[in-house]
Parts: sequence; structure tokens; C-alpha cells
Amino acid sequence: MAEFWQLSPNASTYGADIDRMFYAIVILTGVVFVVVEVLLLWFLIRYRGREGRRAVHTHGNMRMEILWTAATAIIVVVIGVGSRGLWLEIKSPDRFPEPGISLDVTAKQFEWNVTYPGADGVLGSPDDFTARNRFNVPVGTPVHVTLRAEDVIHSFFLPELRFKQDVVPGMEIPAWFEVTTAGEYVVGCAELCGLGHYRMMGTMTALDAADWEAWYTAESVAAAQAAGTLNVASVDNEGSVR
Amino acid sequence: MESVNLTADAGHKGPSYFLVFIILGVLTLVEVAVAFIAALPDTLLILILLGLAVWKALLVALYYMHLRFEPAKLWWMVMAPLPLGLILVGIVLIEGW
Amino acid sequence: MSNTTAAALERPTTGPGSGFGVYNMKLGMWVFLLSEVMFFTALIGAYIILRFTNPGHFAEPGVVLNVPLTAANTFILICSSVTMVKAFAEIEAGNQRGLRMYLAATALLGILFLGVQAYEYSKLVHEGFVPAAEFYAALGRDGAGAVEGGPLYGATFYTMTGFHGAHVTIGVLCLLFTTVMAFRGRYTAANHGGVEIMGLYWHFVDLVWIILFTIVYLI
Amino acid sequence: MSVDAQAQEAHAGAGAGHHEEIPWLRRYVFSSDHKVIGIQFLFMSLFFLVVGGLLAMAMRWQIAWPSSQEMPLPGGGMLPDVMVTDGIMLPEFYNALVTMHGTIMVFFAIMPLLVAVWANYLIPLQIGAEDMAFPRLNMASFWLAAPAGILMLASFWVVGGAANAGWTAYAPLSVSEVYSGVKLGQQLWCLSLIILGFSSLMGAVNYITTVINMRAPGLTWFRLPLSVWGLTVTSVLVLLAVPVLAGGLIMMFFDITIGTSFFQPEGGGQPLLWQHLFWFFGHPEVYILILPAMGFVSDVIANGARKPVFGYHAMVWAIVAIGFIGWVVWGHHMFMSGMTPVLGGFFMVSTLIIAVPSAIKTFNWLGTLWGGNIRFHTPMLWALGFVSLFVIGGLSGIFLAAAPVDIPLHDTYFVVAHIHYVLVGGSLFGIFSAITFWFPKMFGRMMNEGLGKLHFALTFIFFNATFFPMHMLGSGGMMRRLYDPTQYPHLQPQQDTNVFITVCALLLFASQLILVVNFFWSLFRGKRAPENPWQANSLEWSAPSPPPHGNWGGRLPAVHRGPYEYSHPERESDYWLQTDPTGAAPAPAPTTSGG
Ligand code: HEA
Ligand code: HEA
Ligand code: CUA
Ligand SMILES: [Cu+2]
Repeated sequence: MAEFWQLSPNASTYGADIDRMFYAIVILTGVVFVVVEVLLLWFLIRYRGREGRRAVHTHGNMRMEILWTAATAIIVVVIGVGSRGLWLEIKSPDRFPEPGISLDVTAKQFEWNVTYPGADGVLGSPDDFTARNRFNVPVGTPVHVTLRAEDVIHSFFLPELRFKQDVVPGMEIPAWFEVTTAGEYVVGCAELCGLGHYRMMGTMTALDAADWEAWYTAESVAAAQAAGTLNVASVDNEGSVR
Repeated sequence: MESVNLTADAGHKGPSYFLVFIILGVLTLVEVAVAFIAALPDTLLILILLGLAVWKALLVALYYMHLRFEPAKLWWMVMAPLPLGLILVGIVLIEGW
Repeated sequence: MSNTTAAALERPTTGPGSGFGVYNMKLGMWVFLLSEVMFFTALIGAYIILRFTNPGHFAEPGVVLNVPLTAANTFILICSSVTMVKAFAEIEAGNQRGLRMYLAATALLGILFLGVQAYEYSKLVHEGFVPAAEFYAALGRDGAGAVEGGPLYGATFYTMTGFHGAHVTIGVLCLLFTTVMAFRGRYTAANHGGVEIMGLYWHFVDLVWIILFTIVYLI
Repeated sequence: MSVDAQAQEAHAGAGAGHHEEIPWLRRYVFSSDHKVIGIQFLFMSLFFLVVGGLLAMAMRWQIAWPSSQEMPLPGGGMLPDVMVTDGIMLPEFYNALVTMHGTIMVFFAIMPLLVAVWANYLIPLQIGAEDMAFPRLNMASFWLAAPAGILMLASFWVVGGAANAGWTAYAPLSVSEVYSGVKLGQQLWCLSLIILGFSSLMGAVNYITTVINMRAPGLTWFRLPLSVWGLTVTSVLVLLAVPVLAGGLIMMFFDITIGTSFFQPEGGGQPLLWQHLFWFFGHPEVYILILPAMGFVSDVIANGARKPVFGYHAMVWAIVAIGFIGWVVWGHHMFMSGMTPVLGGFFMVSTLIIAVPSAIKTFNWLGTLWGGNIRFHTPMLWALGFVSLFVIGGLSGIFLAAAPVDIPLHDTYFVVAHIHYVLVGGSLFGIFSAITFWFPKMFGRMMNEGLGKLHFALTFIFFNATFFPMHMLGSGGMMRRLYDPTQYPHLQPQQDTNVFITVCALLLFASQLILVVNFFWSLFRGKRAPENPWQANSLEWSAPSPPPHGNWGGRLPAVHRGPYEYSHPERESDYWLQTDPTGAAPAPAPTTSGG
């Protein structure tokens, strides 16, 4: 229980903003919480019943009531205004940053399939290649994902990246994240999707630029060879397929 | 249990039941005619048809269900859920856009 | 409590603490109808949304559904509404014969409406207009079959009109009961709450149909 | 007056003076007396509370010791192989447990415990009516609820087992046997809830009509106890929300049964449509589950503090406001669902606004305590527990309402913590407060105070020990509905917390035995209760304990003032019955405005 009201270490760009918002709310609600509980306890002790005492007969106090209503309203507006912009920045497709790479993520009972555009940089072409449950992404550049489901609703959940998005059959949902630190991250499924929901697990490895380049080139070449679309010239000239 | 004089609204003003009936019938004809004959843009057509339907529904509620002659409190109570329906359909429609 | 005088249970009908000035049964019926509004909102709302997002599943008005027939049926229901309200007006004036006649007419018109709807359903099913793709094969309608539209069309159509039909059926049963009661002389000029709440329900069912007719058949 | 109205009056009046004439069956089983129906609902829903609790214990066992041979589920051997094989619980059975725990607790335990029990029992007594407006409809309401419950329980034993798609039954998992392995179970789930919905609707129609039309002479709207206000607004929510769920359930039933595709993408349907319909009902539903409790707690706190409720009018308007705003916030359950982000922004703001009327309630409770002369009887303890815990649950709701913060928290144990703080710490504590407060009126006997306080103390401690750590699990990334958390590497370090929670949950459940003992012992052996044991003001305390059939002996009580005139300076005694014709001129504020 070491992590008292604490999120796991963050590894994405907007994750830091989310965490800041989280702790801001921890503080705001923490203050409200302490005020309420302390007043409660204090009144209980101070006004505990005793023989011969009489309660104050009052029906209320308009001034006080307006005060605490207004105070709550202000806190709430602060939280609302603070969150709204961040929310749209994260989720609204027209505000997504330019992608470094775009991936397809397809969920099905009970696995995650991640498709890379391959040598031609275009998804949906024969030289695409797919990784199941274990996949890599680059650090330091926005990764766009298009989420699809083949059967039921799943939810693509990367706790350390503060990323979560339901994956709904019949819909294509765009989303993005940018990893800040190289390392291995858990991929979970956060929506009940059947008996294997609890083991619909994956691992995402974020590679820094050099490792990523090496890995991605190798995989793309292999995939292109398999698909028979390899254009040797392009590899030789640029030293990279991308 | 309070006794309410049911005959109170017997002599109410307004169109007779028969007149309302005629209007309803005519409006139905107009609806069908508008839907098939008029070459109107889709949105306008839908709006007109919905308007006619609401008109008919209001006639039934106000005269046949006597809402016009009921106490104001009842009237308000009956209107209460209508915004809810609009909210539900409206928001989900925005979503499907 | 049987030895109580009525006065002891009397509540004020006006002024502070009084109710809405509407007797219990009638108020209760109105309250119930509000929940019915929400029920049909859910069904109609689902239809609007599904149609909006899947236009390909639906057909232009008149292509699949028989509009003239249904317009006639709508007219039948409107007639039943006027007979119903006439029944109420007759008993308000204390006219037992009028009450009985109009109630019976209303019930008959209701049955007629159901008959036409049953006929419409059976024709549509024969043409292959069914609520689920599962039935297509059985009806010899695979893929691009006889009727236009996809399974959502049938599903929403039968759900909405079917639940309306169920309401009419219940209404007809209650009407028959009310008619029997009328023949037994249960209602008087001063005492006819039963007829009034029957009317409220019946008109409501009519009202729902008016909306459904426009939204399902004409748009 | 209409014939029906007369018939009813005759019915309500019949036989009150001579009980013996009502045959046993009509008196205790097919009774149309609102008090008997309330008590029938009480026993039914307490039974389901125990069932729901047992399901929770089985779940907790699995979470703490997942599929463990050393710690097999106690009694698991008695269950058929499709649930527990060789002492190991199957994942699909775990999912069924979660689903049925949520469903049973929400629909068959808490909802009837709050609404059906107390609306039936209290409304006529607190508004000074001889019975409900429609006593027979009331009876039908109970006799629909009971079979609905049986149907729901029966679904455990059908082919494929009980529904296992969560209490939210997200399509297409719920509508597809291929994906969930369940067909009949889900159909029964739909049917059972549709039937229960009918029962709730009948109740709601009845309660609303009764409150509007059958208040005793002099009882204006603003002289009503807050319990009645809470129950009335709740009834309106039931009336307008339940039919929407019913519509959704019917479509779901068709999808499962005849292969329509309302919610199935293969046929053009929309999974999100179900979520919209469910949550359009679902969020008002959660306020259905708290507003009555807020009412009871207000009554009890005023009584315990011997003070008028602070800001009575504001309290009333806050209830109305919560009930009203509750209709436009449902999308906060769908922030991650793929719904348009713009709508997410709208729902976030509307959700946060609900904190304002909630603040009014919370601070007015504190204001009521201020300057009081507080008596710590058991109902008062539960009410105070309610205030302190509801605040925690409400504040954790603020985290979830802030959409960006909901990203890491959605569908984790943070949400589980939130719902149990509001539903157990809130609703259930409110229910316990109501049970201990009105038990003497219901059964004519006092409950044991010592046992009551012990029960409160243990429940309070173990409740917090069970559910508070769930916040940390959730912010640490532990998903909901997880059969075996140890599968995930990032959750393994948290497993000790899970074991701790389970132990506390078991102790929490065990503590409830005290209530069972106290309840049944007091039922038969408790001290005889006087008419007004808590020296309270509202109308029910002017009737005998327990009140006779017809409640008022054929004469409606006349009401002279509001229900909270405690410690009035011009009076010697510190309470003042609403029916008491003696004394000073009508007290100020709450009684002046008419209704
Ligand atoms: C009794 C039931 C109940 C109640 C009363 C509430 C009350 C609230 N709930 Fe909760 N909620 C549930 C039951 C309830 N909820 C359930 C069952 C679920 C999960 C469903 C599922 O998925 O299975 C859920 C889920 C849920 C979610 C979705 C989480 C997710 O799935 O990601 C959200 C998000 O916004 C939310 C928010 C709120 C808010 C803002 C309130 C507010 O009404 C709270 C207001 C109260 C306060 C704020 C405290 C008192 C106020 C003060 C002391 C004043 C000062 C306060 C401030 C300045 C902030 N709830
Ligand atoms: C509505 C009320 C309610 C109540 C009271 C409870 C009570 C409890 N709940 Fe639950 N819970 C939900 C509603 C409720 N819950 C919902 C809606 C969900 C979501 C479901 C879903 O995801 O689909 C959920 C989910 C849920 C989970 C998450 C499961 C998962 O996601 O995998 C867990 C895990 O620990 C849990 C545990 C518990 C525990 C330990 C209790 C304990 O408090 C239980 C203790 C037992 C009792 C309090 C009853 C004792 C009996 C009496 C007191 C009666 C006395 C009798 C007489 C006098 C005759 N619940
Ligand atoms: Cu996929 Cu849960
Ligand atoms: Cu909610």
C-alpha cells in the first residue's frame, strides 16, 4: 500500500498533464474532505447531548448557504475549465499532432494485433506486417493508432501512458500517444470482453530512435520480401525503408 | 378523497369534438399528399411532416384528452418529460453525426 | 374504521395542502402515461438513430410499406378516438344508450385497426420484409432480395408498430370490459371516472400512432 | 366522486375496526395494506442483500487467492462443475458472479430497500393518509417483484449459466452466445428486469399520485418531511427512467432471441446505442439509489441533533436539482466509449455541476448538527456515517467526472471504490439508519441499542478497510471485472492489498450477523415500543406502534406545522408533533409557503 492516492510513474507526454490535473483534484477535494470531516467531528464533540442543555432553534442562515454554494461552484468551474482543454487536446481528432507513425490496432477475443504500415509507409498495403500482443513503438514521436474490434468491445489500456480507449466493433476510433521514456509497458484490456478478459494482456516496448530504426527497417524488409514487393533500390539509396 | 365535479368541463368552449375529428382527418390527407406529391427538399419535407404530426398530436391531447381544460398543475406535469425525450434523441443524434 | 363518517377522511380540494384537483384514478393514469411517453421515446429514438446512421438499411416511403392502406388504418384509429370522446360526452350528459353505443363502436374500430395491421404484417412477411437477416434464407430472400432495405428496417418497424399494436390490444380488452360495465349500468352522469380514464389511455394510443405513422411511413 | 374512487375508499375503510375478519392470507400474503407490503418488500430485499453479499464474498475469495489449490473456495465443492471445477472457479463463472452481484444488489436489494420498502411504509404515514391511492396496484407491484427475483436467481442454474456481461450488459458481448457462452441466462436477465421494471412503475405511479393527492389537511408541500421529498423525486426518476431501460431491454431481448441487430454491428446495429439507453436510465438510477437515503438521513439527523433541518427549502430544492441535472450527465460513463469527444466535454461540465446541490446537502447537514444537543442513538450513528462516507464517494466521483483524469481511472478499481462508497457507505448506511429508526414503528418493538452500536462500529471500520484501499488499486491500474489480477505484472505487487481487502470484506460480511441477530431477536423479544420512542415530530409518530389497518382510526390527522420544530424556544419539551394543536403560532420559515 505504498502508493497512497498515487498513479504509477508516467511515460507519456500528455500523461504529465493528466497527472497534474489528478493531483490538483487530490488537493482540492482533499481540502474539502478535511474541512467536512473535521467540522463533523468537531460538532459531534462540541454539541454532544447533555442533560439540561437545549439546541439552538434556527431554520438556517442564508448568508452561509450562499457562501458554500458559491465556493463549490467556483471549485467545480475551475476543475471543469482546467479539464476541458486537456480532454479535447487528448481525444479530439482535429487536434491530434502530426503522426510520426500510424498503426492499426485490432482487438479480438483475447488478443491485440498491431499492424505496421511497412516499407511503403501506407497501411492496408500488402507489405504491412502485424505483431500479436508484443509490439514496439518509437519514443519521442506521436504514434497514431486506429482501433478496431472484430467481435466485442475491448478497451486498449496503457496504464503508464495514461492511455485508454474502448475498441468498438463496427467503429474505427482514432487515438494517439507519445512515449517519453524507452522501456516495456503493460497493455491491458479494460472492458469486460468474455471469459478471457483477465488474460488479454500485451507488452508494448518503446524503443529510442536508433533501436526503433534498426528494428523497423529489419521487420519492413522481411515483410516486404514475404509480400514480394521489395524495392531493393530504395533500401540501398536511403539506407532505410522509411 | 376529494370529489371533483366531472361535469365541470361539460360546457367548455373550443371546437366541437366533431370539428377536431374533421381537422385530424384532413391533416392526415395533407400529410400523405405532402409526402408523395410535393417535390420539396428533404429537410423541409421532414420538418413539415413532423410539424403536421405534432399539430395532430396536440389536437388529440388538448381536446380529446381535455388537457386544455385541466388545472394548470396537471398541464405542467404532463409537459415535464418532453424535454427529456428531446435530450436523449438529440444528444445521441449529435453523436451519430 | 367502518364506523367512520366520510367527513373524517375528507381532504381540502383547494388552498394549501390540496392536491392537483384531479381525482386519483385520473391523476394516476396521467402519471402512467408519462412513463409511456418515455417508453416510446426509447423505441422511436432508437429508430431515428439507427436510420440516421444506416440509411442504406431503409427504403423511401411507400416503396416497402403500404402507405394508402395504413393511412386508411390511421383514419380508423382517428374515428375510434372521436367515438371514444363521444362516449364520454354522452355519459357526461347522462345518456346511457349513447355511452353504450359509442363504447361498442370504439372497441369495434380498435379491432378493425388490429385486423388491418395483422393483414399488413402478413403481406409484408410474405414479401420478405422481416426483422432479422436470419430469416432471409427461409423466405428465399438472400442478400439483394425482393424488398429494399436491410434487417434494421424490419427490426425497428416491427418493434415500434408491434408495441403500439400491443397497446391497442390491451386497450381493446379494457374497452370491452368498460362496455360490459356500461351495459350493466355502472356509469352515471356524476360517476364515470372509468370511462374518462379509459378515454385517456385510448387517446394516448391514438396519439402515439399519429407520431408513428408520420415517422415510420411518411419520412 | 368517481365510482372507482368510492370503491377504493370503501376498500380502505373496510374492516379496520375488526381485524379478525380479514383472512390470514389476505392480511399477510396478498395484503393491500401499504404497511404489510412495505414489510414484505423489506424481507424480500434483505434476502437479496444477503445473496448479493455472498456473491461478493465468492468474488473476493477468487481475487485474493486466484485459482489457488491451497485456498480453494469454501463450499466450492458443492457447486456444479460448470461453475467450480476441482476447487477452481472458472473465469466465466467469475464474470457471472460480478454481473449478478451488481444486478442483484442494485435492482433487488438496494432499490427495493430504499424505494419500495420506505415509499410504501412511510409515505402514507408521513403524509397522513389511510393508505396508498391504489392499494391493489400496490399489491400487484410486490407480486411482480418477487417472481422477477426468482427468475433472476434461477438463471444461475440454466444451461450456460447466469448472465456474465456485467450489470451494464454491454452489447455485443451480452447479445451474442458465440462470444459470451450465455444465451438463456441473458434472456432471463432481460425478462426479469422488464418484470421488475413493471413493478417499479406501478409503485412509482402509486407513490406520486398518493403524495400529490392524499396529503392530510394542512400538510403543504413545504411541510413534508425530507424523506417524502426524497421518495417523491425518486419516484419521478423511476417513472421516467425505467421505461427507457425497458425499451433497451426489449431490443436486447430481440437481438438475442430472434436475431435482430439493434446492437450488433454485423447487421448495422450500434453497440453505443445500448450504452446510451442504458446510461440514460443508469445515471438517474444511481440517484434513485441515493435521494431517498438523503431524505431519511435528514430526518434522523434533525431528530438526533434536536434541531430543525438547516435550510429546509434549500434541501428540498437540492433534491429537485439533483434529480433534474441527473438527466443530462449520463455520458460520463461513456468518456472512453468512442463517443464524440465534444460530447464528453459537455457531459463533464454537467456532471461537475451536480457537486453544487450535493454541497448544499452536505453543508446543511453539518449546519443542522451545529448548535445541536446531539443524541447518539443507533439511527443517528448510521446517519452520521452516511454523511462522512457519502462525501468520500462524492469526491471520488469528481475525479471520474474530470474526463482527462477518468482516462487512467475508468474501468479500474477506483470506480469500484467510488460505487461502493456511494452505494454501501451512502445508500446502505442510509437504509440501516432507516431500519433502526422506524423498526419500532414497524414492529412495535425496540431494537437493542448495544448490539446496534456494535454493528455500526464494526461495519464502519471494516467497510473503510475493505473499500478505501481500492482507490489505490485503481490508481495503480487494476482493471475491474478481473478474474485473476496476478496475470498482469504491474498488479503483482498489489496482491497483498487484495488479500487484505478480502479479509476485511469477510469480516465486514461477518459483522452483519450482529444485525441479523438483533433484527430477529428484537422482532420477537424486543422491548415494547411506545408511540414516539425518538421524540420525533412527523406524522407517523402520532400513530400507534405498529399502526393499525387504516392508520388513523378513521380520522385524518390535522397538520399544524412543519416536521422539524425541535427545541422551539417557546416550548418546554424539545419536540413538537406536527399534529399537536397546542402552542405558539405557526413557526417561521418552512411552514409559510403553501403548496
Ligand atoms: C448512489 C449512487 C451514486 C452516486 C450518488 C454517484 C454520484 C456521483 N458519481 Fe457515480 N457512479 C455510481 C454510483 C453513484 N455515483 C456507479 C454505480 C457507477 C459505476 C457504474 C458502472 O460502471 O458499473 C458510477 C460511476 C461514475 C462515473 C463513471 C466512471 C467510469 O466508469 O469511468 C462518474 C464519472 O463522472 C461518476 C461521477 C459521479 C459524480 C460526479 C457524482 C456526484 O453526484 C457526487 C456529488 C457529491 C459530492 C461532490 C460530495 C459532497 C459535496 C461537497 C462536500 C461539496 C464540495 C465539493 C466540491 C468542491 C467538489 N460516477
Ligand atoms: C448496490 C449495492 C452494492 C453493495 C451493497 C455491494 C457490496 C459489496 N461489494 Fe459490490 N458491486 C456493486 C454494488 C454493490 N456492492 C456493483 C453495481 C458492482 C459492479 C458490478 C459489475 O462490474 O458489473 C460491484 C462490484 C464489486 C466488485 C468488483 C468486482 C470486479 O470488478 O471484478 C467487488 C470486488 O471486491 C465488490 C465487492 C463488494 C463487497 C465486498 C461488498 C460488501 O459490502 C458486501 C457485504 C455484505 C452485505 C452488506 C450484506 C449483508 C447482509 C445484511 C446486512 C442483511 C441482514 C439481514 C437481515 C437483517 C435479515 N463489488
Ligand atoms: Cu478484451 Cu477485455
Ligand atoms: Cu453516473
